[in-house]
Amino acid sequence: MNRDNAAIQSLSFAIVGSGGAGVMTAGQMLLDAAARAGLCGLMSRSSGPQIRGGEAAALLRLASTQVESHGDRFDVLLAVDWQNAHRFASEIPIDARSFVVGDPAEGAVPEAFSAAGARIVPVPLKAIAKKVPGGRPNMVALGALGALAGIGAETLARAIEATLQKGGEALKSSLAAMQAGMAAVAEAGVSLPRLAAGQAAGRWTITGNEATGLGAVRGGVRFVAAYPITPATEILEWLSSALPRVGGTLVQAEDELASINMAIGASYGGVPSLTATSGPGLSLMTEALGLAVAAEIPLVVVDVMRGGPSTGIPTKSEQADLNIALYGLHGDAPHVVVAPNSIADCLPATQWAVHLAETLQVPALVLPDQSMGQSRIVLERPASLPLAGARLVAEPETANYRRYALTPSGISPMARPGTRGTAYTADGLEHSERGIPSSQAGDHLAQLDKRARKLDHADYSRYWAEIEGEGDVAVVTWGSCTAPVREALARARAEGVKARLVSLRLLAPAQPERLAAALAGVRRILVVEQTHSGQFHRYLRAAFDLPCETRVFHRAGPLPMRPGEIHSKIVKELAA
Amino acid sequence: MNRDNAAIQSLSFAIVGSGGAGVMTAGQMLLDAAARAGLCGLMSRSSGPQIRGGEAAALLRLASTQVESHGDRFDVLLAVDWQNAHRFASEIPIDARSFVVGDPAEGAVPEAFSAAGARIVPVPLKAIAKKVPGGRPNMVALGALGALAGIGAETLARAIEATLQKGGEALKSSLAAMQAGMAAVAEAGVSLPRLAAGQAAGRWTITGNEATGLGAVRGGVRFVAAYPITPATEILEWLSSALPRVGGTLVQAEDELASINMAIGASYGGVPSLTATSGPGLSLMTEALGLAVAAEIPLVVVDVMRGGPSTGIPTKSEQADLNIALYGLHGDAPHVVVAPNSIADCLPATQWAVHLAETLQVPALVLPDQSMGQSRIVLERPASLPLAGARLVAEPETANYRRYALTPSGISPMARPGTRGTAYTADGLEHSERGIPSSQAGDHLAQLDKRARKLDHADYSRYWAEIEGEGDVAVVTWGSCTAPVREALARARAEGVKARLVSLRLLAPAQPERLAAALAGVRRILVVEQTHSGQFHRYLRAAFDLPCETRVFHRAGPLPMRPGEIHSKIVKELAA
Amino acid sequence: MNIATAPQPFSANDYKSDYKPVWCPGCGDYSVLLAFTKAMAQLQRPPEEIAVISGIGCSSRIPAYTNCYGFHGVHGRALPVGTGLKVARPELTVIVAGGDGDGFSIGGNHFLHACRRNIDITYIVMDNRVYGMTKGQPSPTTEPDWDSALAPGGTGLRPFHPLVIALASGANFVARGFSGDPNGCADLIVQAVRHPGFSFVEILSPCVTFRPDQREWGKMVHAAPVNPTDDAARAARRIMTDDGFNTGVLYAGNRAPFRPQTAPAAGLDAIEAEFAL
Amino acid sequence: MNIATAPQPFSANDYKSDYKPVWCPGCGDYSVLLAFTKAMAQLQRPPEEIAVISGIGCSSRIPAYTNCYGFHGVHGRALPVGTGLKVARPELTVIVAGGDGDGFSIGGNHFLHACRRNIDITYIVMDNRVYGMTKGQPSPTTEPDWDSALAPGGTGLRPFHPLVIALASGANFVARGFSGDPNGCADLIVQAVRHPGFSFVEILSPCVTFRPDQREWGKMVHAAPVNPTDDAARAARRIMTDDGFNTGVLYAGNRAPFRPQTAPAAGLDAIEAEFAL
Ligand SMILES: Cc1ncc(C[n+]2csc(CCOP(=O)(O)OP(=O)(O)O)c2C)c(N)n1
Ligand SMILES: Cc1ncc(C[n+]2csc(CCOP(=O)(O)OP(=O)(O)O)c2C)c(N)n1
Ligand code: SF4
Ligand code: SF4
Ligand SMILES: [Mg+2]
Ligand SMILES: [Mg+2]
Repeated sequence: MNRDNAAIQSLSFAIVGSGGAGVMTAGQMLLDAAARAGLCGLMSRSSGPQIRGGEAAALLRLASTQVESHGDRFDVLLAVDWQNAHRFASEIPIDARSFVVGDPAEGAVPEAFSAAGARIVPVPLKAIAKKVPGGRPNMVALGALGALAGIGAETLARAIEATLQKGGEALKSSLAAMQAGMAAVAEAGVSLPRLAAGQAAGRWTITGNEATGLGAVRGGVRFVAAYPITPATEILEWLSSALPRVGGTLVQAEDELASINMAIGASYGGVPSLTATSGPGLSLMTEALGLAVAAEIPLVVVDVMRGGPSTGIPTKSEQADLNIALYGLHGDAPHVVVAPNSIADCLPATQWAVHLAETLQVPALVLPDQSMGQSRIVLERPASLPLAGARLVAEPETANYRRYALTPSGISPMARPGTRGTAYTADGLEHSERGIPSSQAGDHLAQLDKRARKLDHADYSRYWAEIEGEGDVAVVTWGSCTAPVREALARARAEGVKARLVSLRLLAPAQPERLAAALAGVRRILVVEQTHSGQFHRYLRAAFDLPCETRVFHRAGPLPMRPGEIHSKIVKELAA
Repeated sequence: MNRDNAAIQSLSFAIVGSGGAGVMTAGQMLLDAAARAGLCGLMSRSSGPQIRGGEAAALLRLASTQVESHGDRFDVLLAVDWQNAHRFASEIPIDARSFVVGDPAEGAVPEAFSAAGARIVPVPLKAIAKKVPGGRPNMVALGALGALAGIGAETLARAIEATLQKGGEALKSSLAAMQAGMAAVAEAGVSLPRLAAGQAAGRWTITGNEATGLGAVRGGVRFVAAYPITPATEILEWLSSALPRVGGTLVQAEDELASINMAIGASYGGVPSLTATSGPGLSLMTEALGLAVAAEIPLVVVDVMRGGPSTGIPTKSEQADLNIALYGLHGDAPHVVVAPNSIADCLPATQWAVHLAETLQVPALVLPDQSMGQSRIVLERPASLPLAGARLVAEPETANYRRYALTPSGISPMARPGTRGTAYTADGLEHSERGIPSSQAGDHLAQLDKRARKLDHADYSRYWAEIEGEGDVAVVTWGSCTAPVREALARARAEGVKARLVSLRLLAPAQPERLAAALAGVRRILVVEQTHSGQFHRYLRAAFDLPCETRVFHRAGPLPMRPGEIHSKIVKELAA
Repeated sequence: MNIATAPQPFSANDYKSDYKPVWCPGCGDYSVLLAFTKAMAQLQRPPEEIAVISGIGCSSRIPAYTNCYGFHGVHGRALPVGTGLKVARPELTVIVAGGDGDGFSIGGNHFLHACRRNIDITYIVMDNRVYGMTKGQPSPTTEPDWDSALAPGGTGLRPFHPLVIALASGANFVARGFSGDPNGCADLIVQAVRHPGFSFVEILSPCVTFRPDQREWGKMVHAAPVNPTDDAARAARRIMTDDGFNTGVLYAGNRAPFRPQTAPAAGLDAIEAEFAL
Repeated sequence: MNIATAPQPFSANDYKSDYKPVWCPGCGDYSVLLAFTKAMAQLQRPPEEIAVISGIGCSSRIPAYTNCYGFHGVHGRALPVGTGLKVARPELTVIVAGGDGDGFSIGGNHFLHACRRNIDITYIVMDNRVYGMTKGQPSPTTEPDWDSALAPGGTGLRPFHPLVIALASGANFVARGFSGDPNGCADLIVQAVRHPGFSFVEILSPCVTFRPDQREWGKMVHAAPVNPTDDAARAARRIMTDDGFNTGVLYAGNRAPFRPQTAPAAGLDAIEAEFAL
């Protein structure tokens, strides 16, 4: 899961337009074409409050190597029209070096964008499209952007064909419109630096949510129960097709209380199980999470974080479910919390979570966020990982079988229903080793110790964090902040700052010795996170011994963390 | 809410017996009689796993002044019979100075108790009872214990009469049996030191759960919706009779999701509202708690903590719901958490919580625990408090009414449905000042700031903590640990240790400056709490700057914290 | 023609706010909003004495589009919020509104118990047999063979019968409307609000985006061929066997609405005196 | 007389564990446990191929008193646990058991949806019309005038009709038994387990501690005067109008049980290939 951390050479494109203008289709095709041309890239989506028919923006970043987050600025903003486009102004920073491609027929560039002083490139998208029978402005836009990105017409054509597989008139006119768009850019005489291309062969395009689903399946999950919720639904939708093909099942439950309890039932039955949700759904699952802790049921719960509190901002990202994930259970309920540190990492992080849940007979939470889950990237085919978490299963006819036996590791053999001679009752009440309810202080302490011990003894060495770089200062971060932090650090290093990066993948159980080792010799750290209240920083204070000189950069969502803002903090707080 | 902290002169009695033996009745009557005799005291209950008919123990401590927790040992253990009494051994520590009163007809004193070397006082309870027509051994026991406690026959008789109000044969035989019990003790020639008695007049007996209910009513709560759960049910049962008499209502809901949302609805309607539950129910309420944060609905949620995790140990105490109370909400959701520091404090702490919830338009959690809620104490009539939290209500016809206006205090006038010209929609989605859903970064930040600001600006000065004593070391604690800590400190002071006590009543929002001031000049602290994982300590680390020398004494329930174990820690950790 | 009637201070428009709905063009919920405002104008209840309570979903956005007091809570919990409000403030007219997912999937338990409790509120469900807000998953009322990404080929599950469940659990008034007939819906809502106890109005309200097939509903709905009954068992049997497109009032019962407990008024002192020795 | 039948390796006792129940002396649940073990002996399913799943309540303590695999989960969620288990392990016999509070109050939504989903499991509710475990509060099936500390003078609410709701939401088999007749209950459980799809057995099981009045139940129950029907509407109508003490199989339907989706088997590689460019 290590990645190189050189500064990223990239080009960023934003396509905006009102509902039905087809900006998402154009964006998808552009990313696909770029991938076929041997580039890497990333596309995320933004839209207005309307369910359908409102303004939308496709946000792309293309690069020579794998790219996991947006940069500070956009090279090109293309508007199919300007209706309500100003609402995206804070999401699409442009500057004097940017191009704003707009259709003069759609009116002037709105103040929110023109103020940046970018070079305005008028392209009569509509008029050009009209000249092609059945042509649509978004395909003209695709051609224009493809040309700016240095992608050949043939590659663009293949991307269009891949989408419009039915062929026919629609395909024909799209191809023609695209070509007209390319021509228009050539005519306008604008160009951008070329990105070095690599080998497309063997690469994938995948969203974070799909990667999470695949990580689950690779990890062995064969039962999923869930209730739809933004921005986790795509995990479920992908799994609903994938699972039956590998002998698994997905059940749509009546609510989150049912979905997590169904997953618990299936896992009790011996089948690795998962549910996925977002903050409001996770809230409804904490009682059953506690049950899984007490009854020692392996279980994976994915929480794709969105803006909070309450229903909050369902379509935007934030890291503020950290508290509930770490501490949201009543009683002393040790469990595992894992967070992917990039879109691509959704796969291995989820697979690892399955491995830990199965091995430790514990619920494991996985915390991607909306910015990961709903973004699509281009990447090399993810390698297989040696993570085949297997439960310790009780042998048939085990004499005097004790489900919750006090073993040195804290892990006790778990009988699979159907097995002779090991019948037992799993219980969420405190219990004896046999599982019989007990309110005796001795049993309580023994089981509390056991449940804590099994997490303490596990081997997290390989994946607990990503640690990069050298120096006596460090940035400590997690989740989707990692990519912009990495980029900010690369810039800072280029400027001579020697700094480390520590991005925690394992949030719970805390690994204070490991962090201390990773920070050995570090005199000052900068904590970076996307919350309003500084949840991660508080957690670090609670569970780790931090250097006296600890600085914090935290801010709320929904705007993505930019490398530039982090870079300035690094310069200010760490380079001093 | 200040109390004196002199060392406590007390006598402790345990009455055990199997189901139907009437030990609880005897215990209640003994406490009542002691109160009438001008003593203070405390009684808690313990019973086996059976729903009914299992072994039971009434645990009493009588004292000259208000007493809030048990001591280290029992002076007297009286067994009506010994069936399964050994299960209480860890709850009833006795020693060589103790008396064990048992009926020789019920067999020998079990090893679990006889090992202590206590003086065994055989009293043929059954045989004595048999001599009284209709007499029962538990009434003989009452007489015996009354005699040992130095309570006069008349006072005991009044206590019996108060319970058996119907009079008749039952009363007569009970009185006779009680007198026979007194005589038996006189005969046995055992006695205990006398406790100085005060004035019974004006005193109350009340359980923690009743005190919580009364605190709510005094604070103005007039709507309660709830779902039964041990050990919170008595709050509801008390309120169900009390509320209608003051014009309020209690609704039994179908589940906790309903109960908290009903309370939210009533509070939205302008009526101060509350729900009460325990850990499993609180788990189900966190989504709605977040709604109350986001929509700014005043609300009080009482969580009477029991052993966890999951269903855990419903009838026993632990402080391990601190994490979920502080951090259990998704997103950044600032709210109030208040904890009573004694049984008596359940009243003012709950009233204060109502005050804060109403004033700040925020949900306030109150965290008593089973050991407070289900224990009964004798105390002076609780004084009235100047806590009449009132909502800031919007004026009719407010021009351009903005429900979530960005005021300097963070508190915005809340319109009462029915008022002209201020109709608005309360929303759990992020919103503009008007309450219209918004996913704009600016609105999000403004509202996050506002919701945090109103908690920061509030005045908590008077009640945030109890601070007692002088010295350069301190014990920092909370909740039901406070009373045994206070007692332990009194002993330590008597031994020359100069130490402070800081017991936090306000857990959230954290008051780091106040704690820093309270600990000014303190070089070392001992944190005391009843959790397995040290939740309170971790929280203190996260939110406060603690002295470098911080020691921790934490252990799981269900056994109550004893002054003696805390005293040894104080001696070891602070006196060094 | 209206010469003889008293002046009506409130018009339908007085119940409408000026926020632009986020709904898709053509969504059935626009007509439900219209029907609601018309109904309120018929009732002539001042807007501020009405509270509209909802959960989460496209349909649940309705409160802010009215000029009444509104509460847009969390998914599935609108009925408890409405219940608490009505019990605490019985003088208000409380309308709870939302979608089929909100009401019958995650909110199913509250639906059962609200019907049983029979508090005097009106519950309007905009049934589009789909989760609109989350972009097209099957709801409890979805047909078993409706294909979607989450349930490829269909769920295979028998649709949930909201009206039958309402009757079985004790709702006091049960009606079905179609959003394509806002006047008809307005009339149902008026009757529902006037009827004491828990009134349930299911409005078939097409989701043009994820269920374009529902554009056909206009052709399928028809007035129920029989008069409303006050026999719940008979009403249930009728609904269980009809084609699902009968509209009108289907049941109007006589159960007494919930009354919160009362007790002789007493000062706090009298209550506290009980703690004295 | 049994000469012709095959040897029966399992006796009722083989399904009983040796843990002593925490139930009060005289509690109806002892007889339900007995009925359960008798039924399993009739079915001759090996104990380890049976899973007994429950929530929280006195009645929900039953799993550990059997020799089967058991799961004692959280309050109200037994049906989802049983559903997940059955879908994941269809070869097991899954019995979900619990109380009226667990099943109809906090668990009401799962009850609705389990009936609708019609998975092949059996759900036994020990209905004592009270919350026993929490010491005597009204449950949804409690009579409106039953006095208790939480609802002095009674709730005033119409009792919940579990059998009617089961029928209205699609349960495939509906029966009522009385714990005082363990053989009769055993027979109902046998039929319920054998019947495909979701089978619901309500067993009137007195709480002698908090509802001593239920000792009278023995005099009130009687066999249903008519044969079971496969017409849900008719069965519902009968139950809505009977005296609540009819016992026996009241409905046996023909709905096909839930089948999880299937798809042609494919290696993980085939699935992953779809991500390739
Ligand atoms: C606890 C929780 N779970 C899931 C969601 C996601 N969610 C939002 S609306 C919705 C379904 C809406 O369907 P419906 O109630 O039928 O309303 P419609 O959009 O069709 O009008 C879901 C599942 C949520 N907001 N909260
Ligand atoms: C979430 C939650 N809420 C409340 C409780 C408390 N509780 C335990 S059992 C029970 C009711 C039991 O009633 P029922 O299901 O009828 O079972 P019975 O004891 O009568 O057999 C309640 C309310 C709980 N354990 N968990
Ligand atoms: S998605 Fe469907 S229900 Fe939602 S607004 Fe659009 S048409 Fe209406
Ligand atoms: S309280 Fe009632 S239901 Fe519970 S064990 Fe006792 S008799 Fe049975
Ligand atoms: Mg819908
Ligand atoms: Mg019951």
